[in-house]
Amino acid sequence: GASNESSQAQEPAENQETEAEEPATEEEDSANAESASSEGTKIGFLAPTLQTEFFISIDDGLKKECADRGWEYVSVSFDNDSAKAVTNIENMVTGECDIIIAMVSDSSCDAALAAAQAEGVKIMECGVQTEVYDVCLNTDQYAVGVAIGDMASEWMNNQLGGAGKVVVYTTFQNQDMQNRGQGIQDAIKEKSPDAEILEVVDIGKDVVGSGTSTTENMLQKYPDLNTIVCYGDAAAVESMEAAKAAGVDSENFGIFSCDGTAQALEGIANGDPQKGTIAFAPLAPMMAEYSERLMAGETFTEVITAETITITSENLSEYYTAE
Amino acid sequence: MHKPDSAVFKRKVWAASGSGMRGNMANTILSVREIVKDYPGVRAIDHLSFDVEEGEIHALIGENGAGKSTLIKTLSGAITPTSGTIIVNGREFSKMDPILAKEQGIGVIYQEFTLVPGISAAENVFLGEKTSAGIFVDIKDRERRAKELFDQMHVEIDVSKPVRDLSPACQQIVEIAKAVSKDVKILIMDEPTAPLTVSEVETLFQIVRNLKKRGVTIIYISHRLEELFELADRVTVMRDGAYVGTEKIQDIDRQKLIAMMAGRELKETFPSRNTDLGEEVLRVEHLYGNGDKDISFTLHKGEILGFAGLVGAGRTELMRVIYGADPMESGKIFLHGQEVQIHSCNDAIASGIGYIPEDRKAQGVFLPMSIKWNTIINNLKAFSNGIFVDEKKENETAADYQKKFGIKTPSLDQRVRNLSGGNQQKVVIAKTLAANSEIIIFDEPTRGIDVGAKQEIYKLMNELVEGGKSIIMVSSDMPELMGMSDRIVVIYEGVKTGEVAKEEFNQNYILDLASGGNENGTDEKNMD
Amino acid sequence: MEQTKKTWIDYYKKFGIYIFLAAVFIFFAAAAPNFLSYKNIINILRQVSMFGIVVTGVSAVMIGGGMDLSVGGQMAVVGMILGYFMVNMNMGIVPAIVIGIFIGCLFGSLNGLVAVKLHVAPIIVTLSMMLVLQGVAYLITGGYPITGMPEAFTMIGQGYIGVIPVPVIIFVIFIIFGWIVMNKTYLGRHIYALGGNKEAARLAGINVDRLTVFIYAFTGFAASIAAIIMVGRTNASQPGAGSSYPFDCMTAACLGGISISGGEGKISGVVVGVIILGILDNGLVLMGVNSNFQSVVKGLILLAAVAIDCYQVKTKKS
Amino acid sequence: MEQTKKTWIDYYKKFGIYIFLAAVFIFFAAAAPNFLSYKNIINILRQVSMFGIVVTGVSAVMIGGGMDLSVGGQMAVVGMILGYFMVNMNMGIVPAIVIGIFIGCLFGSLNGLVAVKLHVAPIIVTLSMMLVLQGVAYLITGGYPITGMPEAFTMIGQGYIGVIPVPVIIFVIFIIFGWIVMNKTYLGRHIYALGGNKEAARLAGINVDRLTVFIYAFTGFAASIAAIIMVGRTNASQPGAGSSYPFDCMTAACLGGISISGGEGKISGVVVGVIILGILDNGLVLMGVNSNFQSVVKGLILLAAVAIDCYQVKTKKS
Ligand SMILES: Nc1ncnc2c1ncn2[C@@H]1O[C@H](COP(=O)(O)OP(=O)(O)OP(=O)(O)O)[C@@H](O)[C@H]1O
Ligand SMILES: Nc1ncnc2c1ncn2[C@@H]1O[C@H](COP(=O)(O)OP(=O)(O)OP(=O)(O)O)[C@@H](O)[C@H]1O
Ligand SMILES: [Mg+2]
Ligand SMILES: [Mg+2]
Repeated sequence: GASNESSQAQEPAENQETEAEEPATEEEDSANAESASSEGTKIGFLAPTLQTEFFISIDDGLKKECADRGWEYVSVSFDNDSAKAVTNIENMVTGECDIIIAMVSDSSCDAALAAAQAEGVKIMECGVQTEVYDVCLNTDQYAVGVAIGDMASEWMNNQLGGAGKVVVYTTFQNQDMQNRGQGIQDAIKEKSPDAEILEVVDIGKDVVGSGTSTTENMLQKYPDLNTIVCYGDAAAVESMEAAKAAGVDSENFGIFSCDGTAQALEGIANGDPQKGTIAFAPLAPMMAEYSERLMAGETFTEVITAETITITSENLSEYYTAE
Repeated sequence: MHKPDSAVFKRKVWAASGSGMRGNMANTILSVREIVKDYPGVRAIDHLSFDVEEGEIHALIGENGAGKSTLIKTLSGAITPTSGTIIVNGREFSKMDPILAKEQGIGVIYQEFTLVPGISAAENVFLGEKTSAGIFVDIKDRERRAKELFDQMHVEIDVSKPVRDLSPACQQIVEIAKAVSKDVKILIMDEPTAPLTVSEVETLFQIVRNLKKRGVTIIYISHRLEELFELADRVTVMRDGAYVGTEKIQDIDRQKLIAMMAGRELKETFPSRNTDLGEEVLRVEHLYGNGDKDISFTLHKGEILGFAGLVGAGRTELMRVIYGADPMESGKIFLHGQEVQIHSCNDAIASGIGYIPEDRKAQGVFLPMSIKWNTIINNLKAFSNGIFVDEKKENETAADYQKKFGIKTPSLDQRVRNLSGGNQQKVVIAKTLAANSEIIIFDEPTRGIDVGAKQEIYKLMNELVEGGKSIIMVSSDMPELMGMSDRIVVIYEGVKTGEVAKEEFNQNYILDLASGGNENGTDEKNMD
Repeated sequence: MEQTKKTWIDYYKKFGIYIFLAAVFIFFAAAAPNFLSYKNIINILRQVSMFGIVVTGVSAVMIGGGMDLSVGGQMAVVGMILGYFMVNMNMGIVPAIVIGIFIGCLFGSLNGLVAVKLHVAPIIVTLSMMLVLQGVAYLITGGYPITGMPEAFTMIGQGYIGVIPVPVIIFVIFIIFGWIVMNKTYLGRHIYALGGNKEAARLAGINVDRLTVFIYAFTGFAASIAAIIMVGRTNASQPGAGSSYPFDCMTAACLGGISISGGEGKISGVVVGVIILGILDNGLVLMGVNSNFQSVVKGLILLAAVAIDCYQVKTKKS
Repeated sequence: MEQTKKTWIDYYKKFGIYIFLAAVFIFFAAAAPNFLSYKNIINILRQVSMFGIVVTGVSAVMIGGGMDLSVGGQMAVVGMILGYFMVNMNMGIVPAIVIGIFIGCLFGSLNGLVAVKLHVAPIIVTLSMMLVLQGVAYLITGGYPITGMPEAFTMIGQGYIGVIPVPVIIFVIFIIFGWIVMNKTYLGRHIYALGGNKEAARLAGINVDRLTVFIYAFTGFAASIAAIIMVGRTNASQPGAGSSYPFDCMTAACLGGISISGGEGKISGVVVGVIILGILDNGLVLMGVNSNFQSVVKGLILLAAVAIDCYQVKTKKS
């Protein structure tokens, strides 16, 4: 089993070597030349969950990218359970994946990833940087938080003359989100020193509806609340609906978050309390690109950082068109 | 108005059946044809056919496991027969279901309780009935009507109390009320008197006779043969799932019936024993607890001490305290003159006390387990080397008891759930005896057991006391209690009202004590 | 049979859960800022309505001796279907709602039918159903939420009639209906009988199979009503909705005195149980308590409430 | 008494779950690439070990007539404590493990004690416990995972003895032990007795309270062993671990023929149930099946297996 797998894993790499110079973006049309090289390549995508829009869109994007390249593709959710992540890495190795794109949350899968590497599988870590990877596409969650905070601060300074009454939503269920929440708080303190952070709320598990009830409760607790800064769009759009239902002044009420989901963009477009969100550069094409480069034998020492885009009503039209 | 002995029972019999013979009863209301019921590994009913005539009281008897309950369950639609037909009022059915049976006017009192424990007695009585028009229930009306029914039966039951809080006897009365409250044409009663004592039995008989007068046909199952002679017009005997014969009650006597049931001659007596009462083994002093007040008595080596009382007197409660199943509030228990502390059943077992509980389903057997598993569970230590169970010894012991009691089963691996009621009871007894205790408490040991097996149990009790053991016997079967006991302690509402020595045994006297002594001798329950 | 005099335990038995409610209420009124405002009370009621409707449905099943772990999945699928019809297919609000309710009842009946026909324990049937429906909810749109419901539809979740939020009105109608059915009608008494002793109910001529299917269908109905409110309230259909409901519903029902083994419990108790949980959720947030600590508090409260409730039952029996 | 001949149903009753296992195995051997390799089989065994140990514990409780929904929380807390002691406090491996196991047993006993002393239904006790422990697991480090266990410790989760992974060896020892206890010893018989009829067990002189506490403690023991493997395998303590375990364990136990009402079921069946789930997880991934679709498949398989199992019971009973 083992020798077989590693030779298979090497094979495409050798083929790629001969044409390593070719830019990685042209392979779609030059199917003839490419098919020999990347045929049989198999990508395994390991996501913490395949039940939120963010990860689903990566999954869908990757599926398409792989299909375009004639690659095999498999995706698995480990349901935020490290033991399951380890299990699925093992299963992907058995399933003869050449590259595992692991969106794991911490170093808990290192041993399994190292074992996979030993079998000749290339590891692309994404969203986290641990000790085991061939290429790492990281997003600095703290920096994302800062970007959200900056965006909110700017709005508060312009719209409210800096007199923001802010509640920050974070969740302690996940280390990344905790870092993001910290970034939000630090940025607001720095950029909008007059704004008051009334409370940092841990909204708990990512349960549908928790954004709604938390916002309703916060509006009760702080009648002068005018800004909600949230770690993600899922809870933010629920907050937006709750705020609307409570009859807040949409003009002077701001909700800021991250992910760039359709509903958030729609809210910004409609003049709802949602005033801004942070979108990520589409990850799937980037992952596909780096997979190709990995298969070509390229090695990466630097961490590749994914871009983030701040979307507010000013630049909304570039990213959103109403139906 | 209690019958002191079976002679009086018999005299009454003739009178009762005489009056029952009014008109010609040639009209067949119910017949079964070639009914077969198979269970995995067992044929419970084997090509059975018989007829019931309109307006008669038709007794159905047979040994434990003969298939009586199974047969009536096919009639009520509780189960589906493997093959055969049921003819009710001239209509043929290949199977029944409870709703269909109800439409045909069939009502049943099952051997096992079919009450809903969490709801009130009144609602249980009218379970599944529409007592008022529309979609709304009039609960007050139900309670009033239930109360009327109980009043007619001369029993006092709180109709709004959940039935789980009632004693087994009261629950049985609720069952009876449930069946008679309906306008049934055929009423089937499967051992209705098993949990009852004399006075309720009398009430029940009254009800049955009244129903008969109203033209209701009754199928009556009982192991208490004397009841048949008092009530029944005809009797059908079953054996091993098959039909043996039907006789008019006048044409047959007890001995012949037993022979038909057992397939052989069987002597029915309370076998005599010769034991000398030895030293005192158990003494209870001023025991309070579990509703019992200030009870004292002694038990000697080689003695059978009977406990008499009406339903709800608190005998079972007393036994449970002695056995450590319920807490004692105050009082002392001495074994061989030494005071012992019994805080749990395990303490009791360790002190050499064994207990055969009255409610076999709830307290006696482990239904999902096999017969042999059940047999040794009370004394596993003796069947193991400290850790592992000795399965060879388990098999031998279980086989022993099966032979001794004639437990009817295809194999010792059979789950107890699949045994007939009486056979389950035998397993309970086997299980307690296998624990080899010095003092054994038998609480209603023969409830639901056929005559043959009863003889076995009596014989066994004698063997036990002859072997130096001592027995406490709680029984609501007065002849049995008087036949077996050396002494009888009488309990009335948690208080000991008397102790009767063998020489003074007299049913009337004991019943008097059981209803609160001489002063209160004419309790309302005893009028009529 | 002599009546022993009533002890405080008997009073507790009767009023226990209300005493508990009062205690919790007083505690937060004193400790949580803004708790006692009129608006916050309305707020709490609005927050519990959706959940309360589902719990009422689950309680009916539990009283009937069953269990429904699949309500969350039912809500998710019904929610997705609502969104799909109204947004992706531009269907009118009324037909979409009718279809949604129909499908909810269908899922419920399916639970009942499988339990009845295959003779499988309800907890397993509905556990399987939950797994299946959770998968199905994601398969409808491939996992993407559906947003942008018609304005009029969101009114169901967000609107008011007078000063009372629409969900609260639906909730109140629902529990009054549930209370009358369970306490006053034959149907309700039959459900209690079914839960208390199924065989006895069957032998008493109650069509237990049909009744079972009916109760599960009713739970499906409750789940679909809740799904409508949920979608209206968040203006979005989300496939992950209701994933915490199996336990949450069980918690609320048990808190409200519904027995796990069936045949016992009252709708009024359930409502109180739901409100207690709602007050906890609201009050602890107002007090700024960490959400993990909230979980600890809820666990202890559930245990305490049920322990006191069981204490008397035990005292009575032994 | 005459014996009617055995039908295929009787054979199914005896071998049903094995037939099911064989069918699933053959299906994936044919349909899933690389499924049938020696390494993959070892792989599957390693993957199920941790879960299998917990399910064995839960099954013991279920056979004894109880239920344990708190195993996931127990695992999370024990895992966090292990990490805290070894990493944050630099404690040695052996004392940390001993303390971890001790704490697992403690949680279990606490479940048992509360159930026994407060007379609360086990499902509610352990549900409360789950809520509490899930909260506590997050409170230990404020929600951050702990990583960087000592090398030797990770061996427990990742190492091999010969060609067999250490977790598999622990699992096998555990089930052999469990099987012997449940089938051959009188302790095992007492557990079946307790689950079969608690009152009769008490009257048979079994100290049912002590036994109950013991069984729950055993489940806690199983959970702590699983926690050790989990932490070793992932080299990390995570507060969210085991959150799906309450249902997963119930699924596996029911699949393996454990009855919800207690007193019935075999350890051997449970092992097969666990392995079937492991094969599904592995085979469906190898086949590249969408994870939401996997949920649907699992739901249907559970239902089918239990339905066939119940079919005979029904035939027997009616
Ligand atoms: N569910 C079942 N599965 C297997 N065998 C059964 C089942 N029910 C009854 N039997 C068997 O059918 C036979 C007849 O049982 P039944 O209960 O009808 O006897 P019975 O005449 O009523 O006895 P008893 O006087 O003890 O009540 C018994 O041998 C019993 O073991
Ligand atoms: N579970 C219970 N809850 C409340 N009261 C009970 C319960 N069980 C029995 N009782 C009451 O306790 C008293 C004695 O009960 P029980 O009928 O068992 O006594 P007994 O002398 O053993 O009678 P039996 O002749 O039925 O064996 C009765 O008043 C009865 O109503
Ligand atoms: Mg019978
Ligand atoms: Mg008694």
